[in-house]
Formats: sequence, structure tokens, C-alpha cells
Amino acid sequence: MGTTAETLLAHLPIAIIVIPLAGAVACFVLPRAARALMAVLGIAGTVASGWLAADVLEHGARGYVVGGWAPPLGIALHADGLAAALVALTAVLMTVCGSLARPRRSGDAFFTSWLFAWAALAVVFLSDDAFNVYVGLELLGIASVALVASPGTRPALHAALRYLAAGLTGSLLYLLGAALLYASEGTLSFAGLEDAGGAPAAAALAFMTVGLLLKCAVFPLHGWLPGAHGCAPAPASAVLSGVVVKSGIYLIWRLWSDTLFGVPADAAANLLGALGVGALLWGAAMAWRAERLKIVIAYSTVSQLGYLVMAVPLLRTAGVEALAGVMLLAAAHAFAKAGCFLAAGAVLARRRSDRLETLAGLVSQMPIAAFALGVGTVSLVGLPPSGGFAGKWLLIQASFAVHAWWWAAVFIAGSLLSAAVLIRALAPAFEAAPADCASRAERAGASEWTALAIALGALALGPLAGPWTSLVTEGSIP
Amino acid sequence: MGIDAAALLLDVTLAATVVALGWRCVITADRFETVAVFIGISLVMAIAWTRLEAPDLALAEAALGAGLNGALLLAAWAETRGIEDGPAERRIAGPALLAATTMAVAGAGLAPLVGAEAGLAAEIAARLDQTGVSYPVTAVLVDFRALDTLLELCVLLAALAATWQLGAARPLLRGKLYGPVFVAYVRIALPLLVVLAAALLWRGATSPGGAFQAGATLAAAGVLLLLVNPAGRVPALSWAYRICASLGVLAFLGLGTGVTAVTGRFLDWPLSHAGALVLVAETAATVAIATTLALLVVGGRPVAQRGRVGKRH
Amino acid sequence: MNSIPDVLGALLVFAGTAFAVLGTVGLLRFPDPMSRLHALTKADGTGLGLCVAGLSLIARDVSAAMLMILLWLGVMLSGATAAHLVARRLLARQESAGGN
Amino acid sequence: MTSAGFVIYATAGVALIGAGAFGLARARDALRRIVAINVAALGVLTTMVALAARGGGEADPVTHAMVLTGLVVSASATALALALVRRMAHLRGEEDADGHDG
Repeated sequence: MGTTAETLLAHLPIAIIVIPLAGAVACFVLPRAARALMAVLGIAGTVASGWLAADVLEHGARGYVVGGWAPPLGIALHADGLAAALVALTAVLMTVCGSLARPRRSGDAFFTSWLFAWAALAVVFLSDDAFNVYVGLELLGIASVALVASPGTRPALHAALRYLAAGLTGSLLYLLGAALLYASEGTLSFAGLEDAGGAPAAAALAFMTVGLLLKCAVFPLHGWLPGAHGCAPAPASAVLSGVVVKSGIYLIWRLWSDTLFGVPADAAANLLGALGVGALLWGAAMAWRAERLKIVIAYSTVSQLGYLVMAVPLLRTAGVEALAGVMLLAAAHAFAKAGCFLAAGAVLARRRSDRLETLAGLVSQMPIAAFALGVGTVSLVGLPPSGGFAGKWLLIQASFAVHAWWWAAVFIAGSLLSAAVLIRALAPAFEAAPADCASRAERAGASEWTALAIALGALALGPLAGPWTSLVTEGSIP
Repeated sequence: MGIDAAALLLDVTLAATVVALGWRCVITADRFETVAVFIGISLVMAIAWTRLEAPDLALAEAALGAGLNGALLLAAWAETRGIEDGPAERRIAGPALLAATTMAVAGAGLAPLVGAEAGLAAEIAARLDQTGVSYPVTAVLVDFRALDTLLELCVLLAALAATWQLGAARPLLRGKLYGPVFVAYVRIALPLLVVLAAALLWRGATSPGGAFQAGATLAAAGVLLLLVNPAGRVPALSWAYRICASLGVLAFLGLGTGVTAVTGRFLDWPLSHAGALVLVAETAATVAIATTLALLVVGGRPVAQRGRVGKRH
Repeated sequence: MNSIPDVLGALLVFAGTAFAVLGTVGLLRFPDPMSRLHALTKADGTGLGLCVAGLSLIARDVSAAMLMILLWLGVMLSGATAAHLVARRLLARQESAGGN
Repeated sequence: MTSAGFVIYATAGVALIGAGAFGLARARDALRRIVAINVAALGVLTTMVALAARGGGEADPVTHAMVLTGLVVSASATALALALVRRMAHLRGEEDADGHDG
């Protein structure tokens, strides 16, 4: 038993990339079997990702040298706790949300894009190579655009085109940075870039960071996000908000803490923190003005991404404690947001509209969807016992530990803002149903129950904060 | 000395032409001029790249930038005539500031690199005999960084899948090119292009060339083949297209997994059979690239047409 | 160094360049599309042919010369076909304009 | 290629990046935006080709591989973007036609 399991374990990092890739090609070649393939490979990918996470938790980080050529000549994969945690989160959300997808007609293209996006996320999280990550980001961008465009309506196509233009520009800036790094340091491996320095490295860091901020929609480069996440089918919105935008944030964390470049970058890190505060406020303000439920949820993502960017200066000073907090926040947001989008999708499917005034009577007619939205809100606002609460708590502790109490003040203010925004949006749900609607509760479908289950995941992260934190910080960056 | 001065003059002229065209392209108010000038930039750029010891990249740039994207840009221009988005563009200050900042940061990053040397050319040259090919760029693409190439083939496939879900293909140019002269031309050009593609693929192991150049050439042949058709219809060969377009990813995944059993690493070609395995993978990639690029030019899912072709404008 | 083939080759390349320049002038100066098409295809084909002949003399390498001649033939073939297609389209447009 | 050549072509590359940034920030029309991004992409790739050749003698193969990959990847993305533009124009045409008929 030992040897076979050991061999399999050794190949897990690449298997986690290869499984969805194989699934994507299979869906393309065998369009009729796409749904079945998606289910089978989803389970296989989830098992592999879970196993990797368990192994990293127990035995520490695991590497893999692709093609037998160690860096700098070849490409290595590196699964530390942070990467393994994100890969596992991706696998769960991709599989669960994917099982709910009901693509319009070209299901093969939808599932091909879905699995390509999954594989690309795994590449971005696991790869140790700056250029390999670029190709992964491009694959992720094109696959995500395909998911946004899949309804085929003009607003969806318009949003997809904007998303594609932003993504293309972002990866171009990233590519310029990677080229500068290679030209000055002679390697593309993140591990080999730890003591990169000088003007080329500083310019590279600037280009890559701006490119990634654009790709993950951090204020003020967030313009494409509400349209794209608001127009995509609900399961796609769930993973786009839940994990796809986080791939860019993850790379920013790595660039700013792992490879410090010897740049006197603390001032720049504080600038990133300020952008985070801007995102928090602006996202909340726009969500306050939005009239459609999915747009409210999308702007809430803009707002919540602010926390993850605000953590950059804290990661540099407070280290592991801040990382634990921000990853808990990221995971809780992924579950809560996926649950909210799926619930909104169920509402949209049932009522043909997700305008806020049409939510009236939701609590009595679609109690499960309403409950999912409520549970998601609890975590997004950061009330105990949710993962959102635990994450904010750790971050506040971390900011006090390094005497940066102003960050704590921002986190608390952000919670109040989120509460105001989300409660305003959901308030009509508690009103009585209009007279012309049947007042009987309708039977909840699979999508509503799934939405609730995923949203409850965000609550469960609170009590589970301990193991999650020890996984995330295993062999990790700061 | 005379030769050096002439070369310098040539380089400065080429560079200045490209830059002037680049600015002209984004400043002009005429959308057609934007597209036409962009195609011109791609062609001049290809010449500039041959000056920088990159003939194979120049070939790929001419085929993809001027050829594939040029054709698509012209099609998009023709179909969006008269429905320009948004009002006239008057903003100058903000864009100029953005451009100046970008150029300043890039210049500051590049300046220290003049005369500095960093790279892996020597290490790669020293290990070429362990790769099964003897041209360094091909060795990097199919051996040292084969994972990049696998993902790149996936990007092509993802773009094709995304394009197909947008709707059915419409007839290519509605057969406007069809005629005796064009048919005679295709009869001569098609075999030449196929031979050229095979030569590029084969030469890639030892000298500039390889799967991408061969694939782009073969794609041009494929587009010609699709154009020799009175109605401009794209044959609905769904299965054949799907398999051909996936062939590259399938080969890299299949062979890459297969060799894992022998060498213990994904995509680690066993030395004894490296040459043959790489050739198989590259041939599959060539077919896939050619199919995908040609179908991207078509720009939609090729489906069987019933009765009349498309909607007349 | 300056042997007769070299000098002859240089002269041919120079002449070829002159043709190309003239073709470009024609493209910019001629009044209607048809005559512009003439300037482009005829002058460029001749210019490229002269350049290929001159470079073949200078290179003194049969295989390189053959390759260049093959390229020249390819350019001529494509240029002539493209010119024909453009001209045909122009004629069709003129006819339909005359018909109205 | 000498360092003079590197300076010349890297400058041209940076100038093209600037042109692309200018055009992208200024354009409202989707087609122009796509062209502007491609101009900037050509600038980035030219800078990379110049960087690869700066040592003189044989060019750096890793950079060349990166350029080739970048070229194919950005061409695919551009093809998808143009397919979206064409599809939107087509849908708009259909809607207009429906509007006039009805």
C-alpha cells in the first residue's frame, strides 16, 4: 500500500493540473458526454486536491519538477499550505457549482471553459514560474470570458468584451514585468527571485502589480467586474467571484511578501493598502445604489476585495498571523459569495427578474434561497460565528500586534458598511408578497439547497478556523 | 565601418517607421486606417525582428499578426461600419499622462540592462544533447518548458471553444473570391504551402522553425481551401474539427503522462526516444494549431446549412 | 573585392530598389484604383525580380539563388491573383453603379 | 546585435507600448481598443526580442520561446475579442431589422 500511495502522492501537484485539462479536452471532443465527464472529473479533482491538502497539513510543503528540469531551466510546482488550501477551495467550488450549471445550448463549450478555468487556477496557485503563471492567467482569462459570454445576450457579450480587454491588458503588463525580471536576473522561478533588486526588478514589480490589480478588479481598476459577474450564469458568477479574482490577489501577496526584490517597498505597500480602503468604500457606495440583486452582490465583491489588498502591508509586518486572518476571510468570502450568487440565480430563474423590489415575499415563498442569502450576509458582514468574523478578528489582532490600530478601525467600519448595504438590499425580501403572487411556499430546488449548503460552509469556517489556519500557514511565505 | 553605418541607418529607419505607424494607428480618426496601419506595423515589425536574429519569430508574427488578426480585423471593421460605439474621442491629457508614465517606468527598468548580461543560453546549449533536438528555441518549447507549450495549446483550444459558443459560422466572404483565376491560384499555392509547412516542422529540430510556424502556414492553406467554394460555405465536419483541434493537447497530455511511467516525471522525455516522441508531439501540435487558427478565422461554429445560406443584408 | 559579379549584382539591386520606389510613388500619386493596382503589381514584381537577380549574383550560391527565385515566383503568383481579385471587385462595383 | 541595436529597438518597443496605452485610454470604440492593445502587445514583444538579442551572437532561446508563446496567446485572445465584436454587431443588426419590421 505504502509505495503505490507514495508514488501517487508524488505526482499529485501535476495531477491536479492534468485532471481538469484532460476533462476540458474530453468535453470538447465528446460534447454529448460533457456533463457526465464534468461530474466524474470534478470528483477526481476534488479527491486529489483534498488529499494534497491533507498531506501538506501533515508532512509539509511538496514540490514537483515538471519534465525533470529543475529551475531555472525548467518549471517547478510548489504546493505549500497556502497554495494547497486555495487549490482545495477551488476544487470544491468548481465541482459543486459546476454540477448546478445548466448551460443554454452549447454545453460542451461551457464545460470545456469551466474545466480550463479550473486547470488554469491550479497552475496559477501551484506554479513557481513567473512565465508559466502568465500562460495560466491567459488561459484563465479566456475561459472566464467564455463563461461570462455564455448566455449569448448583448449585455453578456458587452460585459465579456470589457472583461477580455481588461484581462488582456493586465496580462500584457504582467508579461512585460516577467520579461524584465528574466532579463535582469536570468531566472523566472519565484524561488530564485527572492533577492532580486535594482531598477529592473522595481519596474517589473510595478508592472506586474498593476496588471494583477486590473485582472482582479481592485479599485480603481474594477470597472469591468460588476457587468461581468452580474451577467454571467449564477454558477459561473459564483466561481468568478469566489476564486477567480482571488488568483490575482494571491499573486500580489506572493510578489509583495515572498520576493521582496530588495526594493524599499513599504511605502508602496501602504499605497496598496490605501487602494484597499478605497475599494471597500467605493464598492459599498455602489452596492448601495444598485437596483439588481446580482449587481449588489458583485459590488460587494469589489468591496470585499478591498480587505484582501489591505492585508498587503500587514502581511509584510505582521506575517503569519495576518496571512491566517486574510486567508480565512478569503475562504469565507468565497463560500458566502458563491452561496449568495447561487441563491440570486435561483431567484432570477423563478421570478424572471432580480430587481430588488421584486424580492418582496421571498422569505415566505423561497425560504431556502432567502436563508442562504441571510447566512451569506452574516459571514460577509463578519458576525460570529462565521469565518468572516474569525478572519476579521485575526486581522484586527494582527494589526494591534504591530501597533497599526488604524487598520483595525477600517476593518470594523467595513463591517458596518457591509451590513448597511446588504440589509438594505435584502429588506424587501421580508415584506409581504404582492397580492397577485401565490403566497404559498414553493418547493425548493437543488440549486437553492446547494446555495444554502455552500453558504453554511462560510459559517462552518468559524469553528474550523484552527485546522484551516494551520494548513494555510504550513511552510508558508512570510 | 561603412557596413556598420548602413546597418545603423537601416535599424533606425525601421524603428522610426514602426513607432510612427504605431502612433498614427491610435491617433487617426478613421477606423479603416487604424486597421490597415496595424497590419502594416505587423509586417514592418517582422522585418525588424529578422534584424534582431529572430527570423522564426518574424515568420510567426507575419502569419499571426498580419495574417490571422489582419483578416479578422478587416472582417470586424466591415461588419461594424456605421455603428461605432460612443462619441468622438477628444480626451488627450489623461491618456498622454498614462502613456508617459508607462514609458518612463519601462525606460527606467530597461536602462540598467544595456550591456548587462543575464540569461540561460549557455546552460541550455550545454544540455541540448539531452533533449532530442538541436535547435535551442525548439528545445525550450518542447522539453525544458514543455508545460508552457501544453498550456498555450490549451489557450488556443479555449479560444476556439469560446468562439464556437457565440453562434454558427457565417459564409466566408459569401464566395466573393471564387472564380477561375482564384481556383487556379489555390491549385498551385495549396501544395506549396503544405510542403512549406512540412519543411518548417522538420527543420525546427535543427534550425529556426517548428510547430507554430508550420501550423500557421498550414492554417493559411486551410483558409484558402475554405475559400474555394462558390457560396463560401464552411463544411460542417464537426467531429473531424473537434479531433484535429484537440490533437495537440491530447498528444502532450497523453505522451506526457505515458512517459511518466518510464522516467518518473510528467513530460520528461526518455533520452533514448526523445527525438521521435518530440516529433510526434510537434506534428500533432502542428495539425491542432493549423485547424484552430483556420477555424478562428471562420469565427463561428461550422454547422450544416439548410436551404439558403445565412441572412442577406 | 570588387569583382565583376559583385558590381553587377549591386547595380541590379539598385535598379530593383528604384523600381520599388517608383511603384510606391505610383501607388500614392495615380488617380484611380486601377492604375494604382498597375503601379503596385508591375513595378514591385519587376523590382523584386531585379533584387533577387542581383543578390543571387552576390551570393554565388546556387541553392540560395534557387530559394530566392522560388520566393519571387510565389510573390508574383500571389500578387497577380490578389490584383485580379481586387480589379474584379472594382469592375463589379462599377457595373452595379452604372446600372443604377 | 550590438547594444546600439538593443537601444534602438527597445526604445521603439517602449514607444509602441506608450502608443498602445494612449490609444487604449482614449478609445471608446471596441475595435480601436483591441487594436490599441495589440499595438502595446507588439511593443512588449519587440522589447523582449531586443532583450534577447542584446548579448550579441546567438539570441537567448528562453526569451524567444516566451515571445512565441506570448504571440500565439495574444493572437488567440484577439481572435476571441473580434469574434465577440462581430457577434454583437450581428445581434444588433438582427434587433434593428426586427424593430423595422415590427
